[in-house]
Amino acid sequence: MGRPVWYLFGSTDLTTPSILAPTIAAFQTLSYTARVAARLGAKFFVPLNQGLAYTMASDIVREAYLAENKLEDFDPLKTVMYLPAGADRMYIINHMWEEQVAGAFFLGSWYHEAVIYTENAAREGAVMLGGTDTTHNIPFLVAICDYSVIGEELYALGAYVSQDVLQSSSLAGQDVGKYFAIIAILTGAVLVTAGISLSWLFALGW
Amino acid sequence: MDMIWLGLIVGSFVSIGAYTVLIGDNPISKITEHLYTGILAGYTLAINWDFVMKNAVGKVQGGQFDFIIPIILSLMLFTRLKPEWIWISRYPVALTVGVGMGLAMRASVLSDFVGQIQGTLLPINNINNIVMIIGTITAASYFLFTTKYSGPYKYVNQSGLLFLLVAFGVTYGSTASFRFELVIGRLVDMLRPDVAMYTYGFLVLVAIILIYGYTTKRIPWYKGR
Amino acid sequence: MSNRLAKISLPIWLTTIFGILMIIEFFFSMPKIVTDTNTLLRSWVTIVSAAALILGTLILTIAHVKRAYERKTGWYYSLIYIGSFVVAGALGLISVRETNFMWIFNNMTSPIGAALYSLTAFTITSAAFRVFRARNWKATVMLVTGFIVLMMLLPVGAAIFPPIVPIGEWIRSFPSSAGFRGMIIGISLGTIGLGVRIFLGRQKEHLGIREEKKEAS
Amino acid sequence: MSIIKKILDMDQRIIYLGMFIALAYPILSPVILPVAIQDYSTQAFNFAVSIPDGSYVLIEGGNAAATHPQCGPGLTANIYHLLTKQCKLVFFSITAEPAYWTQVEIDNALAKLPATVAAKNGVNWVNLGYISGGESGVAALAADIRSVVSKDHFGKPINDLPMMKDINSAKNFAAAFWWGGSEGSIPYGIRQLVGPYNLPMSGSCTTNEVPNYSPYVSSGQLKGLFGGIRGSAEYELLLKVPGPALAQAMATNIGGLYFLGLVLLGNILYLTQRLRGEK
Repeated sequence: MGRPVWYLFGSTDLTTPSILAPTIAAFQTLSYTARVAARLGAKFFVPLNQGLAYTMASDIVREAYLAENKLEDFDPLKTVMYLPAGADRMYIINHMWEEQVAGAFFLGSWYHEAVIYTENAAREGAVMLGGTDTTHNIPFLVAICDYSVIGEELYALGAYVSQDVLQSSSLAGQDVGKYFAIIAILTGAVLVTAGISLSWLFALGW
Repeated sequence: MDMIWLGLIVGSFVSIGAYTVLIGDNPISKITEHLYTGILAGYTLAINWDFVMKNAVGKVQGGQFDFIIPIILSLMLFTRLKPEWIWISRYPVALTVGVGMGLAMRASVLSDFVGQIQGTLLPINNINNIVMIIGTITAASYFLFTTKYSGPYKYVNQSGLLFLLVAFGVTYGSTASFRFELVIGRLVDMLRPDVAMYTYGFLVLVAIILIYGYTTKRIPWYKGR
Repeated sequence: MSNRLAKISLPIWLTTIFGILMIIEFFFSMPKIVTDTNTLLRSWVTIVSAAALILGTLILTIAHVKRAYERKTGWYYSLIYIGSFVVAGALGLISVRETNFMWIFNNMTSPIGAALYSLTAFTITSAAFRVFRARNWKATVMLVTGFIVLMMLLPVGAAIFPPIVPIGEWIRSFPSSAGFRGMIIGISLGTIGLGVRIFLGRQKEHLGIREEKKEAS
Repeated sequence: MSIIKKILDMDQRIIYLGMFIALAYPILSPVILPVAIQDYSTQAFNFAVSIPDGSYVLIEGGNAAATHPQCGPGLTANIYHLLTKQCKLVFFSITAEPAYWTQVEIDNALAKLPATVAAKNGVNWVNLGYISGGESGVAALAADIRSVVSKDHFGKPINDLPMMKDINSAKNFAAAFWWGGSEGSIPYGIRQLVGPYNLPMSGSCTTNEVPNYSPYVSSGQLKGLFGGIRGSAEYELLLKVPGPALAQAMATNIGGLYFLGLVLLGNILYLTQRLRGEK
């Protein structure tokens, strides 16, 4: 008992759209997780390595604690913490040992840190949930974590835990997109095999 | 010349300090951690201060008065130091998320969605193209949320997973190779003939501390797990 | 309700407006004023994010000063932090191109950064030893492809078993490429879905807004 | 506890020590084996050859301290190659640290160049330095260089540089090279340069990212790709200018074999354990 739960984001550079999207998706899950952690009185810790992401996460966790009337458990300097990008690696490894992390979430845009953190958390016997949409490090999250979400599932996770009907129904919309992609590929491949060039379709100037 | 030589020695010392996190929680890695965090925080502060001065304040001084707005937005971020005012900092966040999300959406429509479909429109005349088409389709359908996991979809789903796992295996292998290159890049600097003596000396020191800690069990941070 | 307007509605509306401005510029030809506004907005984002990093370092420093002042466990480490922060920050604020500043950067931060970065080589090996086992067909697929690709990339692989290079390149170019392609298509749809949810104001956690809706279970 | 279980639950530190030795030893006594050149490197090299002499080339330098030892030699070779073709180069970096290393790599290439080749700062090459804003920064740079930077890496106003007189957007360039290091930033170039401006682009990244970008290479959005130290070594071999990459590429051998050996050992022991019916 008393061992903490960590929520890690990986890379959180919000000026980069391809990193921003998974980070925002992970924020929605953070909101839910922080609330559960506050309700159960678990020690919760969120280190981040980018200023704007830090301000967002700090708001989210604070609001979650407020919603559960546990604001006294929220330490503005400790629960959510900014660490300069790069230095967070040493901090996290050292403190995973020291605090014997019991549970860890690895959601967001993950780069090389994924394997360091997951392996260290595994050594502490932590239960891990990992998920990212970066293709570079998803293998480690899949192989090492107890539970993993792959690619698009990361975006669905946030909508799913929100229990908002409209948000969940947007997932069905995404499925329509996938059916469209599959049909487009199949018809396109058949047409190309038949010798019909489709390059005009993609030369619309965009 | 002396500064370069000193730099190499300091560089290899702090590198070994960083490598000691592999051993576990220990004072050398703690010291390196705080040193590194401090320097990096100072560096981040300085470089971003320079950036804001050059690109916002400098431009306002140069007569581009619309750059007053980002300065105000930046100052709005600092209101969060007082809990009642936190909502003010939502405005800069709204700007960032709006712009970023818009860029992400438009980019993913074109280069990810359309571009990848376009790349898969291959003539079905050899095994490579067939593998490509089937793999792309099944891997995409692995992520269908609304389809029940039964009937023929079960096989589609499993073969999609197969392709994804192959991709993961390839990434695993190439990442492993890349990591070795990284260590080698670092070791090449640390084991240069002119600084190697110091590196070895420091390594021996770390080793002695570790062996002492292990044999006497006197150092509490050395926990076998 | 002006309170609600300023605190909740307006930020959401602004997010939507900025987002849509970025999107329409891309798909339709827009008057110059729109493209100019967008260029301006993008440069504002870079300034705001730089300012946010300044804020972050200040808050981190406050935390360390507090820890040192209250003599909490490990306070002496905080002194190291404060010392190095002051030295690096002061040198950098004088000039980011100052030689001493660059010396610290090139000879201390860069090596530590590189060393930390390369820690993955060690953890990847122990992780591979621990989890890379043929437990079921899924793990076996990953294991075998990983093995082949690593053999291909090592110069020694071609010396031991020359056909490994074409085999590895084929796996890398076709099945693996196809798997990632499917995943990228999914991710792009996920991004679009997320954007739609944000622009409709349904997903607003990132603004730190909590609505008193029904009890989340 | 059986001996097999003991080995399978081996302390990670022993593995780490073995890895350290396996990687350090070949640096001290290198063994050079022949290198088979990969397709992607040949494509990228041919693309570099096909750039018309004297045209403008945009180069993103993304090698940080960690990736400089592996991708740096390749970028150096690339700069050397393009300058000998009288191309005019514009460098920029989208993260702060690589701005420094890009300059190091430029200097390395300048030092190697024969004296007959013109390589003057401001005339033959310009380093714009660090561009903030990540992908948005790249988009802004591609649209209007002067809206993003007013001074180059050395603090000189870019309007004073003779080479920058005619160029202000991605339209002015004939080709781009994206030396992304491990930033994972090659897609930014594809989305913001190749997509909107049809700028042909080739690049380099670390070995681990090659599979992620292989879809882009096969779809033609990337003209070629140099992967990691092996890619750098191959560029040096193709260009026939010796550099430091080859010896380092060889040093990965023992580490890799150690890794593969461990994986094999783990699997053999695991399967014996399973056959014996132990948990």
